[in-house]
Amino acid sequence: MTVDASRGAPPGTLRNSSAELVQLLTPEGERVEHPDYPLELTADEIRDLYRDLVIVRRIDFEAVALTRQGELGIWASLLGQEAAQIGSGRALRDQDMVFPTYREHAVAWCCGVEPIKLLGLYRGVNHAGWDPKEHNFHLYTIVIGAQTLHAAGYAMGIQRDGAVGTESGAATIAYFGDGATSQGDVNESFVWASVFNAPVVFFCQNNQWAISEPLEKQSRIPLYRRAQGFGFPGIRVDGNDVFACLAVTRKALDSARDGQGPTLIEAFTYRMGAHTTTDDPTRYRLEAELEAWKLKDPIERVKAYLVKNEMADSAFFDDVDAEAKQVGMDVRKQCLELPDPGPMSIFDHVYAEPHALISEEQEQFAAYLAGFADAADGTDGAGRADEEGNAS
Amino acid sequence: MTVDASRGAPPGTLRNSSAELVQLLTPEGERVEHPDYPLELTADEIRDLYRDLVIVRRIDFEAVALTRQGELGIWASLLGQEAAQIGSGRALRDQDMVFPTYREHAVAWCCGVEPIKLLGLYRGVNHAGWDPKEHNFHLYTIVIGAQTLHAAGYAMGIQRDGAVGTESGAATIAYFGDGATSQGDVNESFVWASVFNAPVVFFCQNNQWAISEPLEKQSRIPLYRRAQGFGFPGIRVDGNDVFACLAVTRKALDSARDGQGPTLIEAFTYRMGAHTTTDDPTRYRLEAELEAWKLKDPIERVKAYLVKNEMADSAFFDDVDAEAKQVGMDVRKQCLELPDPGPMSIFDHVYAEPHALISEEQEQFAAYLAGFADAADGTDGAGRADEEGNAS
Amino acid sequence: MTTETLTLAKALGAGLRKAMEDDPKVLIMGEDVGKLGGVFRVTDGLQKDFGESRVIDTPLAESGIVGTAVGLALRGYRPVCEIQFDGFVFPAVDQIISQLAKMHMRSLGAIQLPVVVRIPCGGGIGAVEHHSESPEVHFAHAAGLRVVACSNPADAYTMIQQSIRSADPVIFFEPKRRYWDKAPVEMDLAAAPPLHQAVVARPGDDVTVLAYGPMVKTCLEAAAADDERSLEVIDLRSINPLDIETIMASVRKTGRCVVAHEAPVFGGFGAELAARITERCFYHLEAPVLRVGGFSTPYPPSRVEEQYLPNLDRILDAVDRTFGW
Amino acid sequence: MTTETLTLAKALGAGLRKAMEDDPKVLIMGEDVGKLGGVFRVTDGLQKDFGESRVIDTPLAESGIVGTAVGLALRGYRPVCEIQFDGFVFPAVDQIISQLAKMHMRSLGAIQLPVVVRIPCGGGIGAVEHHSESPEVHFAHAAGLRVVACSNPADAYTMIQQSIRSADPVIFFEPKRRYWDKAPVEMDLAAAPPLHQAVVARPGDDVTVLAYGPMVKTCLEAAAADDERSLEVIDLRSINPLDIETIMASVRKTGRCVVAHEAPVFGGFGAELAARITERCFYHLEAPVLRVGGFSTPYPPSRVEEQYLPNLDRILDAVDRTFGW
Ligand SMILES: Cc1ncc(C[n+]2csc(CCOP(=O)(O)OP(=O)(O)O)c2C)c(N)n1
Ligand SMILES: Cc1ncc(C[n+]2csc(CCOP(=O)(O)OP(=O)(O)O)c2C)c(N)n1
Ligand SMILES: [Mg+2]
Ligand SMILES: [Mg+2]
Repeated sequence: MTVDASRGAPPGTLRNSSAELVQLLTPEGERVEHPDYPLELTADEIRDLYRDLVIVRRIDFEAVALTRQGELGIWASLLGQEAAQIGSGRALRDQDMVFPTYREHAVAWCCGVEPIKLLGLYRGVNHAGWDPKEHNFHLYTIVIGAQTLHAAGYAMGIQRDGAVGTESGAATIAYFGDGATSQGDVNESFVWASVFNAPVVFFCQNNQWAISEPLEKQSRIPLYRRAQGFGFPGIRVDGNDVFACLAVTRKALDSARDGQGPTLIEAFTYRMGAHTTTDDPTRYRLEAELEAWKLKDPIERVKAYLVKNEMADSAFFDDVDAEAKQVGMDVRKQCLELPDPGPMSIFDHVYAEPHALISEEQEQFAAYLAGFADAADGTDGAGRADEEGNAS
Repeated sequence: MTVDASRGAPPGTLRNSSAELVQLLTPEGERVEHPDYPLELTADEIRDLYRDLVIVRRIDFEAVALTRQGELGIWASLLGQEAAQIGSGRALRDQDMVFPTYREHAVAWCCGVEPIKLLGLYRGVNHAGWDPKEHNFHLYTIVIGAQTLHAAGYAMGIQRDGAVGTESGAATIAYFGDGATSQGDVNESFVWASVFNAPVVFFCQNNQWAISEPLEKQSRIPLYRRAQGFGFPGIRVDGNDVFACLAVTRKALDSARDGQGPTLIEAFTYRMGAHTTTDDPTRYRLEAELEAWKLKDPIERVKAYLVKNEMADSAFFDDVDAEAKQVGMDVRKQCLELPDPGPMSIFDHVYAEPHALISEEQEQFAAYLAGFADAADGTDGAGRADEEGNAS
Repeated sequence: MTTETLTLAKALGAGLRKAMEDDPKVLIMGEDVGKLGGVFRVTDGLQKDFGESRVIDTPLAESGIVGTAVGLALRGYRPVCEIQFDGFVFPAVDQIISQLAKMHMRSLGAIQLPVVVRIPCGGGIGAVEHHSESPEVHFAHAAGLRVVACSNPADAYTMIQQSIRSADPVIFFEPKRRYWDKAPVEMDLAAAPPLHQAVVARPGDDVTVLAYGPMVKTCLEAAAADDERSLEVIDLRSINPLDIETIMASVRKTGRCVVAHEAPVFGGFGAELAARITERCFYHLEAPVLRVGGFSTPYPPSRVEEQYLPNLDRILDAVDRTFGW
Repeated sequence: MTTETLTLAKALGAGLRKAMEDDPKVLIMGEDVGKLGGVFRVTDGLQKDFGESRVIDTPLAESGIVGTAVGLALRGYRPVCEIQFDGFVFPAVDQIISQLAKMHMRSLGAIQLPVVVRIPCGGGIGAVEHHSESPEVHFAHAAGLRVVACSNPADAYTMIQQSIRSADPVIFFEPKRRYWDKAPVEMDLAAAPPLHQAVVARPGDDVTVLAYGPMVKTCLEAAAADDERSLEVIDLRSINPLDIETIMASVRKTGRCVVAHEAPVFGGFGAELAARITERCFYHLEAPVLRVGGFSTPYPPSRVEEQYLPNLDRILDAVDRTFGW
């Protein structure tokens, strides 16, 4: 990876610099070698990756459908980014800690977070449905970039625990998008990680868009080069190539765990869907772009590879599809069963220790709601008060 | 300027990479040529630079003395950074706009801000004593890094005025320190300037310290390389070399005015004094470092050059010293004469247009003070109320 | 006098368009304000008509948006910044409170910063976290800012234009759940009340109800629903400066006062209203000023937000309580 | 029971040292907290004794300081962040209000963030701009935070330790102009009142005076100076949660109340106190709760700060006015 002192690429070239990309599997399903990223995968492992890709796409599909049907308030689809997420997610070890945005559903899958737990936030029944410690998968972070500092701090904690440079060394991985690279917090996290040589992998999914804004609004050079400015390595990988994402992330994580400090990975990919289900991309981007990216689909190329190399037959593909369908149906069912929070749940967990003001408001509100229950007069407020049974 | 992909310099080397430095005048006063930075200066011009350097050092010296004597509350000395500031300041054209920190006294001098005006903030009689528009020299900014965004925005205004790429093209220059490079705002300003190709020169005086923190706490590679990560040129210049600072800044400003976008200049220099007059650097840095830097004094080398090249005789040096002394004495005198603000001045200029709350509090306070005046009972509060005469 | 029936969002767009036509120095900047027209489509069509140099899609960083707007204002422009959602204004707080608010005073009046920061605010649209905040008190407390909140299409149209004309920085709150409410809008600015004047949205005799932004409509509904008492609803419109005269006149008449806002009650703007009214109307008050607001908790998940947000019942409950004192 | 006479700054240092000795997970982080010991020398000697991995000189960025502290807390540490001066907390407001404050609730209780953010606050030391702010209400209004302010060396010593032990994030205000005040400090924590309890700093009968942080001393001086009336001075110590019981007991006894703080009155924490007290003590009040505070202006240049800051005279003037109602 060499970096010239150029004044930045002219518009357009930013989206097109395949020359700089680490790729191990072409869109046509051809395996290519890269001297820095040797990767040995068994047929089983490749089939597992394929399975992952298909299932997470199905979960995502189901969630989009649930949103259309009014069962979720909104959904941030990962369509097109499956390889970036599965590749990096499968590079993780149990001891590593993940700091996601709001779109890392496939990474959650790799960490063993049950898909239904991701839906709570989008259905509006909670702000996060899982225990980050249980899965080493932090809460989704919506405020763009904030989690990158958490990742850097957590990594400093790993250092302080002496858990770097040992066999069981740990690292953190911070996910963020192309738009996020403009935020102060993200750049501050680069400063921290580099100055403290902290075990963080910064995994930027450059899906070319920040809602309606194309990459050119955030940078005039490829994003992976940002790391250069902070003195740590940056690397661009084909984000639609699950092999390359796996290999590159594995190496970066190993290097972090080994005490070599941070790496920035730019996974060059594409947001195939809308920003979220409330977005309308036809207002700002051309259909042709989407068509071009369809040819680079992250799943198709693995399928092609498996077929070409006779690692899978149609029974396998049918099985995976069936399993994916089942997972999707389960998610749907569980979603519809998600209990609504009761009104009194508003006061839960605001503080870890007793807090006079919370207790007071809680009591007042309970009394207020009880007033309706007593009166049972069927007004709007009283109707809702019935839900209180669900309060935790 | 080439940049390697190294993982950052080991501690110590950061402070020592003279190889990467643009230098046109050695500490011994020898002129050296640099292919990218030809510089022709007449004897007059060089003498003027010398004069500037000596005078601003004297003003600074006087301000430190005034602080010791309790006449200023605090002072941020520029000692050691004269060449960085005079060199860059003399590269400015009238139409350029300066965004300083709190230490750019010599740049203010270049912009024609009367020295006394700088003292108001430090004496506590105002927050800024000059009209930025009059001198194209913005208010001092104390919140680290905030002004860099103002500079980027102002530069976007220059673009919108069509005042780029023309004969009378304008640019902005944003000053900040090594510590400031860690702030989100500064990095965001790099994003803005590069994305909009705005006419900004980022002038970082790397004086090696952010109060007690050495450069290693902010970066593990030389700071000028930060620009690489954002896709615009970064260059390191000998900050104690007024010729080099002039040439490098001139080129960067020309390039900005010409529509070539931003440049980051790292002026490698040293804070010879304390951070401010309230600081005690003996707690955190070694005397030896200071001694080493004394040999690189920005003024001595110009003097040596003038003498060697017979461009100045002792009468000239005596004259400059006398002039500097006079300026210092004038500043001192003017400082002692600075009127204290009256209590009612608190309400001045909070808003540009009438504001009910301000008017109300103003009236109430005037009545309150008048009560003391009526009573004339000599208490503490009443004593202060007498100052009201000074209210503007 | 021409009148058009517009949604609040469209009225804002029309106001912005008018301001841009009137003054070439007016700029729009923010995330997705260009082709997309903002996530609420408030700036829809403006980039197409005024070009990319006046309607600027910025990098994704709120401190950068406000900080560069300060710079543009220093160069003589009048930037109107959009913060995409209330919860994302916090990264810009330093630029707003320490820079934007103070610069006129710090420069002894030499610098004016006519910057408007538009913030869609409040809950009630079923959004995920950080999309339903009511951060107004942070700005009301920061001297040097003017802080206003529109509640209906007609005000949206005029107040945004008045804010852009203001020589001082204005924080402009837009009640996002009212964006789609329609009403007739008088297109002649001259007929509008001054920016910082409160208006009696519904006259009444028994109790004064104070609100701004999204809560005005809720309070009006409460007033309409109360058959027993006559509620006087005042739309503050401006929270800094506050039109205390209009408020006092009402409270002195009614002797009772309820304040409603979506932000948590504790330390919220209702506290200032209650404290100030009590100082001015002490002997007129039959009961303490009561506050109805969000609970002192983070904004809850959307499936329970209707319980969190003050509604008609809770407002009338407070009204009742002022009579029970 | 051992007692030592310490300045407030030294008492904080002693408290930090004790907390670090008691729990190896306690870390100190901030700008210049290491060799320099902080610009006020509060952390003097700690890096020497506990090493660079527990006393961390950070890069110069406040959002980074708080954001990485959140990460360290997620890993099981108890970071104590120092913000160098009040005016520099604003770049960290997003990390504090949107992240630190909410994470326990967002995670349904799975995550605790025992982070302390120390903020030297207030004016009166002749500093330049941004070095004399009183931003407490911003944090008091942000649910999920605990907000306290010490006023004297003994409290400084105990309250910092209690804050570090808190399972919830604590914003810890230190009255910088009192750093050099000396007083005996009881070194046994067990004797201390709970963190969130207000204390009657000086009993009295005629009027209740409420203060916290730097204003406590000023109010005590005012009480001592008033020969005619007996002022009961309450040191709130905690502003969120508020010990409303102690306050109510006093106001119901005296029937009059004056609140003093340095922050601007408009939208300041005094508003919450006045509003809440009036709700609870309506029939006991002989006069409205009066607020004495900074003016609704940016903090002025230091040569006029004594006029801006509430002083003995202005407090007694307000006391007088409560008797004139
Ligand atoms: C601080 C902040 N500002 C604005 C937003 C609104 N917003 C949500 S997603 C988004 C675009 C993010 O783009 P990118 O970082 O590329 O991630 P992507 O959504 O493409 O995965 C914006 C502006 C936000 N969530 N947080
Ligand atoms: C946002 C902010 N945080 C902290 C400070 C306190 N502070 C004042 S100067 C300074 C160090 C600045 O170092 P550097 O940027 O290298 O500039 P120098 O003072 O060396 O010129 C610090 C931490 C501040 N002024 N603003
Ligand atoms: Mg993106
Ligand atoms: Mg420095």
